[in-house]
Amino acid sequence: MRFASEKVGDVVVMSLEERRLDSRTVAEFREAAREAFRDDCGFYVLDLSAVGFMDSAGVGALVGLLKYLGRHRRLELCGLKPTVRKIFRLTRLEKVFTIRDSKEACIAASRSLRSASRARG
Amino acid sequence: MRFASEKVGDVVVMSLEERRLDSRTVAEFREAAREAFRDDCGFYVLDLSAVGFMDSAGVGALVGLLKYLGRHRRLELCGLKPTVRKIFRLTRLEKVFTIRDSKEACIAASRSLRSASRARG
Amino acid sequence: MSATAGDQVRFSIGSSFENVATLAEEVSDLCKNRKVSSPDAIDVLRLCLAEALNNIVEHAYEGAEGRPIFADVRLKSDRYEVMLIDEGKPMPGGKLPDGSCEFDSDELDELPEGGFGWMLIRSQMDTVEYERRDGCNILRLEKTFSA
Amino acid sequence: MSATAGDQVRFSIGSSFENVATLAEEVSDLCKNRKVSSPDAIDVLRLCLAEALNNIVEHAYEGAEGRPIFADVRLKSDRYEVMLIDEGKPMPGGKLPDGSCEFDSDELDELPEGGFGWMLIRSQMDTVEYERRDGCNILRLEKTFSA
Ligand SMILES: Nc1ncnc2c1ncn2[C@@H]1O[C@H](COP(=O)(O)OP(=O)(O)O)[C@@H](O)[C@H]1O
Ligand SMILES: Nc1ncnc2c1ncn2[C@@H]1O[C@H](COP(=O)(O)OP(=O)(O)O)[C@@H](O)[C@H]1O
Repeated sequence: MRFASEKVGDVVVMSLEERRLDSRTVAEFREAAREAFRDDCGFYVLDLSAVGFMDSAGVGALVGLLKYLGRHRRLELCGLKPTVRKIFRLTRLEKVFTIRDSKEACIAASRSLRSASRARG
Repeated sequence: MRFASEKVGDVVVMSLEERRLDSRTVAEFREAAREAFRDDCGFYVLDLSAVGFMDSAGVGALVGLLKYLGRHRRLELCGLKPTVRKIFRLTRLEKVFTIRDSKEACIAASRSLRSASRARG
Repeated sequence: MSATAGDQVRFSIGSSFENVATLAEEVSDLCKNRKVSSPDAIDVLRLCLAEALNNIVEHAYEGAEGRPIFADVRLKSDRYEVMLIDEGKPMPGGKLPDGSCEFDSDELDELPEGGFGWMLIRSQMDTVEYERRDGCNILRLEKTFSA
Repeated sequence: MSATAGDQVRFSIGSSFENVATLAEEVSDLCKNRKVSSPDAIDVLRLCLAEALNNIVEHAYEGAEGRPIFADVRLKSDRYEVMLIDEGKPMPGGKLPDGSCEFDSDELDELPEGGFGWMLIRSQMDTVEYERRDGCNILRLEKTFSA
């Protein structure tokens, strides 16, 4: 599973570089995501803009990742192509995930989240 | 049948702008070629660089064109892709046609032919 | 391709996850060649076939490779119909899973990680019919659409 | 796609020049999906199928549309085999034209404008077999190649 990962401030961004996230690639994806997100930073972004085909196994693996990261680490998705976006709608998982247009939008969200919690703290 | 035609000196060049010269398009091709070559100049070039698929009907139509132009008008072919070139080899029609790499090569040939005949005349 | 009564393509493959993924792509390519008019409808068919075929390999054949799967495909510019036939285990209870998948989106630990396949098929196809006949599972998917 | 005994695709179409041209493209696409290793061999198959199928429409069915044509395709990475079946008129003399096409390249007026089809098929396929059975023409084309 090819991917790029970068750290922008306190955010880890994983960008998949595969065209398929499906039953044949989910096992590899699971491993790759744990590798990319091993840095304990609390805010993770998964950029899916390369993914043109996702199936129920793919969306299932994303639920698995969300559960793996748990309540105290945040996962946001971005770059979903319309066919991929549609799967979230049809499975009603769009209520479970935070989905934004771009990784820049996710990074901006992480900043306002942090300043909000700082203001509170 | 889409094509471009231009006159370079005394040479008429017809460049096919279709990907197929086959049983489905030969009737149109026959008409288009007579249209493009109606100018009575004596030296005609057919540029096939757009053609990716040719079948026996296509090569048959080229023989037809050669016969239509007759002994006193010259036809040269250029820009043949390898798969198209191969058909001329397999049918042994490469001995019947003059085939050059580019239309520039055909135009250069027309010039030396003309100066040769002028020298003779 | 103009549609005549006989226009049909039958794919015969041996079960494996790789073969069924290839088959879903092949049917999509066939849609393009036959001028199925809606790119969205082609995407839908690719996904639904991938889901249904994966279920055949995983559940009907329990992962066994090389067992027969047939896909009969009929395409028109505004409609497709696919029958998938296998000789594996029948559907539980002899009928299609209902494809509902209820969950509480606030209960992270309870979220399902599977079971979305039938939901995706049912929500996108016009017709999904299952029949067990002569030891075979026959699944029929059909959809009409506009360009 | 790994090859199992059952790996086959059967196309059923109604005769027409347009349908057979589409079919030749579809088989080429299938070759790519099934990882037929040689692009040259795919080009050869596309051309030979176009030739053989055009002959069926033109000669076996004398241009009639909507008559049945079947193409059974088996692909491996280094080999393909296609059977074309139609219910039209038999080959003249009950056997394949020999595909020779003699001409004197200096005799412009005598040059043939047709008859190159069988020459292209025979010179590029390893096996070309014809059989008349149960009122059907069965033509088998086969070729093995390296990547
Ligand atoms: N061809 C089949 N034969 C038997 N059972 C099947 C078949 N296809 C699906 N099933 C059943 O359907 C369910 C799988 O549905 P699906 O929504 O695709 O979820 P999953 O992600 O578990 O594959 C399983 O409960 C399985 O028992
Ligand atoms: N399926 C068929 N049924 C009957 N005759 C056929 C069939 N296919 C080819 N033929 C014969 O083959 C010859 C056509 O060969 P071909 O080399 O393709 O030339 P053409 O350019 O005339 O189609 C004709 O003489 C025709 O009688």
